[in-house]
Amino acid sequence: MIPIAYTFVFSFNDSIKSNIAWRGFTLDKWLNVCSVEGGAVCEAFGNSIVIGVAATVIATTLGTMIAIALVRYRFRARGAISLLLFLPMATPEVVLGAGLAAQFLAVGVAKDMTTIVLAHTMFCISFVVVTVKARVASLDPALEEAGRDLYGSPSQVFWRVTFPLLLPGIVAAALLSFALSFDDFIITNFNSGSVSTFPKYVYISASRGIPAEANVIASAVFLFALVLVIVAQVSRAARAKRLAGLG
Amino acid sequence: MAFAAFQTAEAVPQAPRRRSRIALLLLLPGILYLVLFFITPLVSLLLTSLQAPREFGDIGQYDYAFNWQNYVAVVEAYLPHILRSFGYALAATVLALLFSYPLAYFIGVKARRWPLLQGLMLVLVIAPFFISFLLRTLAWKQILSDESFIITSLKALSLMAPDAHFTGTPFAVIFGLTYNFIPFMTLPLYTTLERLDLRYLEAGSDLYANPFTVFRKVTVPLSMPGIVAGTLLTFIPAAGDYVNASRDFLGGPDTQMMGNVIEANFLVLLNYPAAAALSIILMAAILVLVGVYVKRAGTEDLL
Amino acid sequence: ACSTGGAQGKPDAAVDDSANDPTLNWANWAAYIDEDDSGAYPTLERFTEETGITVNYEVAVDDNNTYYGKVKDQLALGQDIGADTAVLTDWMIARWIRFGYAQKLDHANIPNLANLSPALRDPDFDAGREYSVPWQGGFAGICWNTEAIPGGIESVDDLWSPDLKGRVGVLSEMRDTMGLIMLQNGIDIAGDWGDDDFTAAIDVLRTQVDNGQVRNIKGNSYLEDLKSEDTLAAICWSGDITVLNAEAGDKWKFALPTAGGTIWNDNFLVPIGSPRKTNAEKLINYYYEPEIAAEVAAWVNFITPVVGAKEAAIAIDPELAENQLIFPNEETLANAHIFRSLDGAEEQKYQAQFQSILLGA
Amino acid sequence: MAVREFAERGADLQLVGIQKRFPGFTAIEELDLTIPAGSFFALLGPSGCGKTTTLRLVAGLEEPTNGRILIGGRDVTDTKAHERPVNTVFQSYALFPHMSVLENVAFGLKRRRIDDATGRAHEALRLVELDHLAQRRPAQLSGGQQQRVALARAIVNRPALLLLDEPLGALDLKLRRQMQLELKTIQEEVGLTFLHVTHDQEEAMTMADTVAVMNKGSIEQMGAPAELYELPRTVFVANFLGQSNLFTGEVVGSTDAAITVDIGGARLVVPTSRAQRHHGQVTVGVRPEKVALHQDAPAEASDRNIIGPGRVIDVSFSGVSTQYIVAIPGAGTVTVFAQNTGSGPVVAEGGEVWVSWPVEHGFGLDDVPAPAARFASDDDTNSIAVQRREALVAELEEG
Amino acid sequence: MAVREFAERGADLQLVGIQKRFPGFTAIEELDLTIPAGSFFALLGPSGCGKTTTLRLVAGLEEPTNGRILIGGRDVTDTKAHERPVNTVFQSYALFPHMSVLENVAFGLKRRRIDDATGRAHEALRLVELDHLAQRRPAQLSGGQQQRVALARAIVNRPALLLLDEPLGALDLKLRRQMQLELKTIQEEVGLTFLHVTHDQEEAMTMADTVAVMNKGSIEQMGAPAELYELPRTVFVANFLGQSNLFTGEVVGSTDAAITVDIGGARLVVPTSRAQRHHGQVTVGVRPEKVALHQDAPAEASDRNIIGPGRVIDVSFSGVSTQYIVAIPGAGTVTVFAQNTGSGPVVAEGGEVWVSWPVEHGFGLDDVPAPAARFASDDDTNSIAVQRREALVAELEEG
Ligand SMILES: Nc1ncnc2c1ncn2[C@@H]1O[C@H](COP(=O)(O)OP(=O)(O)OP(=O)(O)O)[C@@H](O)[C@H]1O
Ligand SMILES: Nc1ncnc2c1ncn2[C@@H]1O[C@H](COP(=O)(O)OP(=O)(O)OP(=O)(O)O)[C@@H](O)[C@H]1O
Ligand SMILES: [Mg+2]
Ligand SMILES: [Mg+2]
Repeated sequence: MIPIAYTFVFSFNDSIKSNIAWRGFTLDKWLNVCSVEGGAVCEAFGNSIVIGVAATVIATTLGTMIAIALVRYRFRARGAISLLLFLPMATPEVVLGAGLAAQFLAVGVAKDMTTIVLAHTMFCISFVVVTVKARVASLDPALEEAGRDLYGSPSQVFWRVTFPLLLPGIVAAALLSFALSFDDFIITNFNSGSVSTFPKYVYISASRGIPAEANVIASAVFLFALVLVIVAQVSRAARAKRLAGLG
Repeated sequence: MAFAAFQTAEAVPQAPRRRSRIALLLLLPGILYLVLFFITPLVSLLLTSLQAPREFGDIGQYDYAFNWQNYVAVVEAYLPHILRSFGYALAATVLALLFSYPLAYFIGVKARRWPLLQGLMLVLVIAPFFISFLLRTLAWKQILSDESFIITSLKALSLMAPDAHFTGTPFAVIFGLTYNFIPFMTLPLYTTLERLDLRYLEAGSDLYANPFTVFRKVTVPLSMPGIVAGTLLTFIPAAGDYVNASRDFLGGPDTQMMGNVIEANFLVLLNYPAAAALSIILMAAILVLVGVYVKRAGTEDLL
Repeated sequence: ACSTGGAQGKPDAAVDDSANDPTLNWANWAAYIDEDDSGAYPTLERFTEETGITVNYEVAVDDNNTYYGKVKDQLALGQDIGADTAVLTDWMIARWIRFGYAQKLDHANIPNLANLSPALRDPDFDAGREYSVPWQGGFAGICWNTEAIPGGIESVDDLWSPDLKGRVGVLSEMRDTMGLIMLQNGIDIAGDWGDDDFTAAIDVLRTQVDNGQVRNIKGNSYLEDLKSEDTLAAICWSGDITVLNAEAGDKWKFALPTAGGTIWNDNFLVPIGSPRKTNAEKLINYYYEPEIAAEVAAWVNFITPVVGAKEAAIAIDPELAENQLIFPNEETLANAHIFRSLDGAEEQKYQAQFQSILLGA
Repeated sequence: MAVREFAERGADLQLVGIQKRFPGFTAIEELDLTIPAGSFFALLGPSGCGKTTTLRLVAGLEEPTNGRILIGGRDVTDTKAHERPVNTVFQSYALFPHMSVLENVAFGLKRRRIDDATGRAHEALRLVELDHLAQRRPAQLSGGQQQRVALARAIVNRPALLLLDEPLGALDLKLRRQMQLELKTIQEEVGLTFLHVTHDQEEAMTMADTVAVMNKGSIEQMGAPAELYELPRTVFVANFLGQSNLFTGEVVGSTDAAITVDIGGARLVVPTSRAQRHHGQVTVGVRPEKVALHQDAPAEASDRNIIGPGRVIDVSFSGVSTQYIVAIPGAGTVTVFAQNTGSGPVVAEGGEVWVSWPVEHGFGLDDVPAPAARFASDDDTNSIAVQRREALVAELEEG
Repeated sequence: MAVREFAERGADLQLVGIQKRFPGFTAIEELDLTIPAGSFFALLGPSGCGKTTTLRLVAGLEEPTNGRILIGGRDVTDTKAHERPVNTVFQSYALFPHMSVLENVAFGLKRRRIDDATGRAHEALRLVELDHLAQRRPAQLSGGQQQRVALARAIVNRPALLLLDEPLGALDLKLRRQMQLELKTIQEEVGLTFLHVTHDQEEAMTMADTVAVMNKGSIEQMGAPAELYELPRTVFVANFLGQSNLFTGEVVGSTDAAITVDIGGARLVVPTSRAQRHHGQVTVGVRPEKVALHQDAPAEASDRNIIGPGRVIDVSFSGVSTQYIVAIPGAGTVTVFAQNTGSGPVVAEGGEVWVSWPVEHGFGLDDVPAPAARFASDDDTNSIAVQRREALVAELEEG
């Protein structure tokens, strides 16, 4: 918690270039986040969001498909596929980053946003599979059968029964993917070419002392997430209470 | 919520099905993707690790060969870093476990009666996820620098030698690793403990076990899946981490880990075969360790 | 595969399309150009006004090696790396030129090149400045916390004094740290020295690191250590200390050691895949106007290579013109030395030795 | 689509030579079965005997390895589940947890694009008296209420054939007995064909018009409940459908009307028409409630079988009746039920008694019982099923 | 440690003025109870009435809000669970899933450092005939086997008091009846005090020496099974412990020996000693098996209550007996059980009949029944508890 508070406090620092010494309180940085260095922070932040969303969408789709297949079907290559899914999680990020970077080179692909998205998708898939798999495993197949029994065609059964029931798992997986992608530095660093992302921006500017604007953005993201989660928790608890009282 | 991701729900028995074309269709895109973007890089990494320097070549120029001596060379040169990586990762994992277990136990078991408190505590645990870990680590560096309030107080209280310092020491690196991976440890622990059936604990005390024995004989074994998941999620990235140990963050010259060595070889020395060989060694070592660990913990079905 | 480095044949330069494309991507280091309070770059804005070329200024270089690591694969393929001009340090420039990663400049487009300081016109890695043009330069020397060390320090050897045990920082830039130590050892780093000379200096550094005299070896972030007082004295770059003093109270002083310091330059070059070479040349030409150069120098506090800038600077701030760290006089310059170019094999060899200290055992 | 129509009344169901093999296990060996339209048919059998499998075959959720399935005369063997005019009330209800009760009930109607799905769903909910909970989620209902929703969800589609897979299995005894009556009432109201699966013999007998007793994948005996109960043909049926006193011995005499069996010296007479086998070693039996206790030796009578004397070794009071267990040397133990028309037991533990029953209530079986263990043996169908499934799961996990 | 010893025989249990409040809910109002050493005592009551809470108080898993608990005369109210000479067979067995059957059974012995824990555990497993499965994990056992392991795990410690919380609840009827006999046999063999909790009245009656009927946190009636059954004192007991025919009316005459109640014109006589109230509006009743059917009006007799004529509206065959429901104008419906000593029902649906029963079998209750709904009402204790919990779970799952 302490570092978070520190980050938060220093987002109000009236610094000039670097942000290592406390020079007084100002709201300027919050009001003019995007102006420093021609908006580099905001651009990096925007890139991070775009990459996070793209990687999340692809990884969640592919991972969910694999998860369903793994739970619902039996096939000989199961063991191999499970291993293939475990490997990226067991591989240190440096290795993933370096390996993939070399691969892009060998194929002659220029590094840009696309390569970052491809890289992020790769390490997110495994996490998605693990998350969604648990949800699929706890889904009673009788529910899908009930759907079929009640005249639902296979696609209707999927979209009206299976998918809504898997949704909490899929959403959790997507959030996890996004968080992983958004905060990834090591793999990004190897595969980004000249594209800037928020962690990269922080790392690069770390050498000069991070501009207060980075703290502003980080704090804002943090506050936003915190408020979101707390609102969700409180309303959930309130609902639980209401229902308990009602019974 | 992100922490829901660590939840594993009670599985319902699934009827074994026939092999199916649908399964293939579902699997194919994802698996192809992984083969393309995970397996092939791995293979070329393997090939790179066997490259030999080009004759009369400039810096960073290598040719394909079967130069397995690369492995011998890097192990000779960097054995201390290899051992240090695993040592630090292990220490961080143990510390994170010691810190997280009581925390997760409190949130998952004790706080069950107060869902609001449980929710808020969970939020605090996952809060660090929302701030870039680079920023958090840098903040620690500032907070624990020699002239910082904490360190000067410690010195004033004679809890630290006057000429001792924190940043740049192994302790600082392990501290950083521990701090950064605590959420990864806490969340899986929380999800198993949250589902821990308290009736087993009651059965334990009914059968004459005192609270400590109940914990040792019942609670711990039953939360094993969480412990295994948490330690893996902590140990693996910690062993490969290079940010905490980096000289620009919490580390110093004698705390460099494998990640730093790989980075230096890859970016500064342009010694790609060495970097690749080290990567392969790191990965193989982790796989072996994880395999042995998971076997011994008896939780192969974790994945 | 991990790159085999430079390709067999050198890549071909991209076709210039500047005439149709009035834009320019400039990759530079952090805090390396004048900036106003609102975060805009005044000199760049004027350049755009004058030429109609929009400049996308990017803080993309955090470190010579890292930047090289990120773009080298594309360079080898002759692709556009997203920068039409990048600012890199001498020795890295040397590598790019050797590998054929830089485009030959058309001096006809840079008439102001005449303002280039004569001392910098003929470096051994780029005779006649065919490929590169200096942007800013600087000294590596020693600096100290004046509150903790009121007496100051004079030489690299003073850093090894027992009083400073555990509170000394050195740079992770090999040429600067090793250069200073070698100078202290009496070596002419610009001249013909060999393995033994280097190894002797390495041994000095190793001893000081091993016995805990040296607290840490860092890149730019050494400033934070100075500020947080983790280190009290260090091997430093000249311009940084001015910035630090401005930010965190006048507490630090920089000096060239008595045995001499190093001087280096960061240079513009045009990467091989850039289709906007002419635009880049216009930019270089613009920054070689003495008035413009003076404006930049006044902000970044590094040494400008532009002759006439000092005179222009007097008009802005007479005090500034007296600052030896920005407008050094002959005497100061005589005490600053350029680290000689290394070939590939040497680079690899010496870096390996240096890195082995950085990585510890 | 054929299923677009509402069934005016139930259709009949025919299973012809059905066989179902799972990898490594044959769940149904060979099954022939005809269920007349509009009837309430119960499939009764122990756990794991193949009841659910049979239902799933009919619903189209599983394909038979061999054989044909006809509903209302139409061959539906190759028809998909969602195209069959059949609905199921699942063993676990399988209510959609993410939909309200109303949405659950309207689901099938909406899939068939039937007008006024919501109106009809409300109507079905009124039938099961749950319309006031239409907006709740299934998780907010008690077990009995969920069961009624599942029923409404199936009935609202007016299927030609309604399959019920132990819909009452999860309820407690009291609620279960109550729901049995409700279900029977509803079936009579809507007139559909019900195929009801259960392992509770009392449930099968009180509810169904026809009961089929299934064992290890095939039907052992089928008929009206009273018929099955009064004249079981095999040891399995005799024991599964209520309790029986069984005696095994040699046939020592036989006339056109009856056979005589020697049981450790005592002679038991069974009408020939009620005996499946007429010579050699046979097992004969009688229901405990048909047996009378005598504290004095009763007079011999040609229309009663009498054995004794024996000793009462256990008396157990269960409210409505008292159960006596009598050990008779040579014949084993005999269980006697006596309704408590008075208060307290007629005979105390340890008393000497004779037992007798009318010849017309005895029956002769087709097979002889296997020796029994003190506890349920570990290879009863139930535990076999559990073990087999778990072995399978373990095996598949490994691979 | 006191618990280090093996109980030679059971100890008695005394609950004195026990009260238990949960936040916002009083589970037990005021409970006094004495269970004699060595007895088999059943606590019978509907779901949610506080049975489990009572057991948990005795086991020390919950602390009473008020009152004292004495085991064998020693006050254990403030003693920790693991220090009480009590063991529990849990409602859900609570077998440790990570230990083998043997380790489960030896767990308690090892905690008390008793010599030869393994040997004794094997012995206990032999007692429940599961020694051959000692190395399996609980998940690899069937429900009945798990139940036996749970029993062995408790019994092996020879506790002074063994608590059983619906140990048979999860078994199917057949296995359940069998296990009841086994449990009873084992209790007799080991001679410990058993406190058995159940909501199955038949189970309570067949197994226990003494039954206490619990309702909404307090004990309504307690006594030997036959005593409770023959002479229930409240509507709740009359209905919960078996079925009853109840009639409510005014007392119109009373003598020392009997009271007379007017039921829609018919006069019912109940012995004074068997009636809880002797004037005003009272409810009197009789058990269905005590009632006789008559197809012709029976002759008046001073020792029989006769009502009729009425019409048979339902005949349902359940094997052992047939249940007739007779609607009698003015008196409501009367249920009659007739044991099937012959074949087929005596009277067909729609027949006109009279019913009668001996005066000595009637009983008069302390309270009057509340009107009933067609389906189980949605607010019985069971469904409330279920709904509350499930609603909560669902809510929490969603987020
Ligand atoms: N998909 C399958 N693969 C292999 N065996 C199966 C499969 N489905 C069912 N079985 C086996 O077929 C047998 C019959 O199963 P079924 O579910 O029909 O029993 P049931 O009579 O419905 O039992 P219960 O009363 O327990 O529901 C069991 O032994 C079961 O283990
Ligand atoms: N921890 C608790 N907090 C609040 N209420 C509780 C708690 N435990 C039990 N109750 C309530 O106390 C009442 C009695 O519960 P108890 O578990 O003793 O019932 P029971 O008779 O064992 O029922 P069942 O037959 O369902 O097991 C129930 O209404 C229950 O909801
Ligand atoms: Mg079934
Ligand atoms: Mg209970």
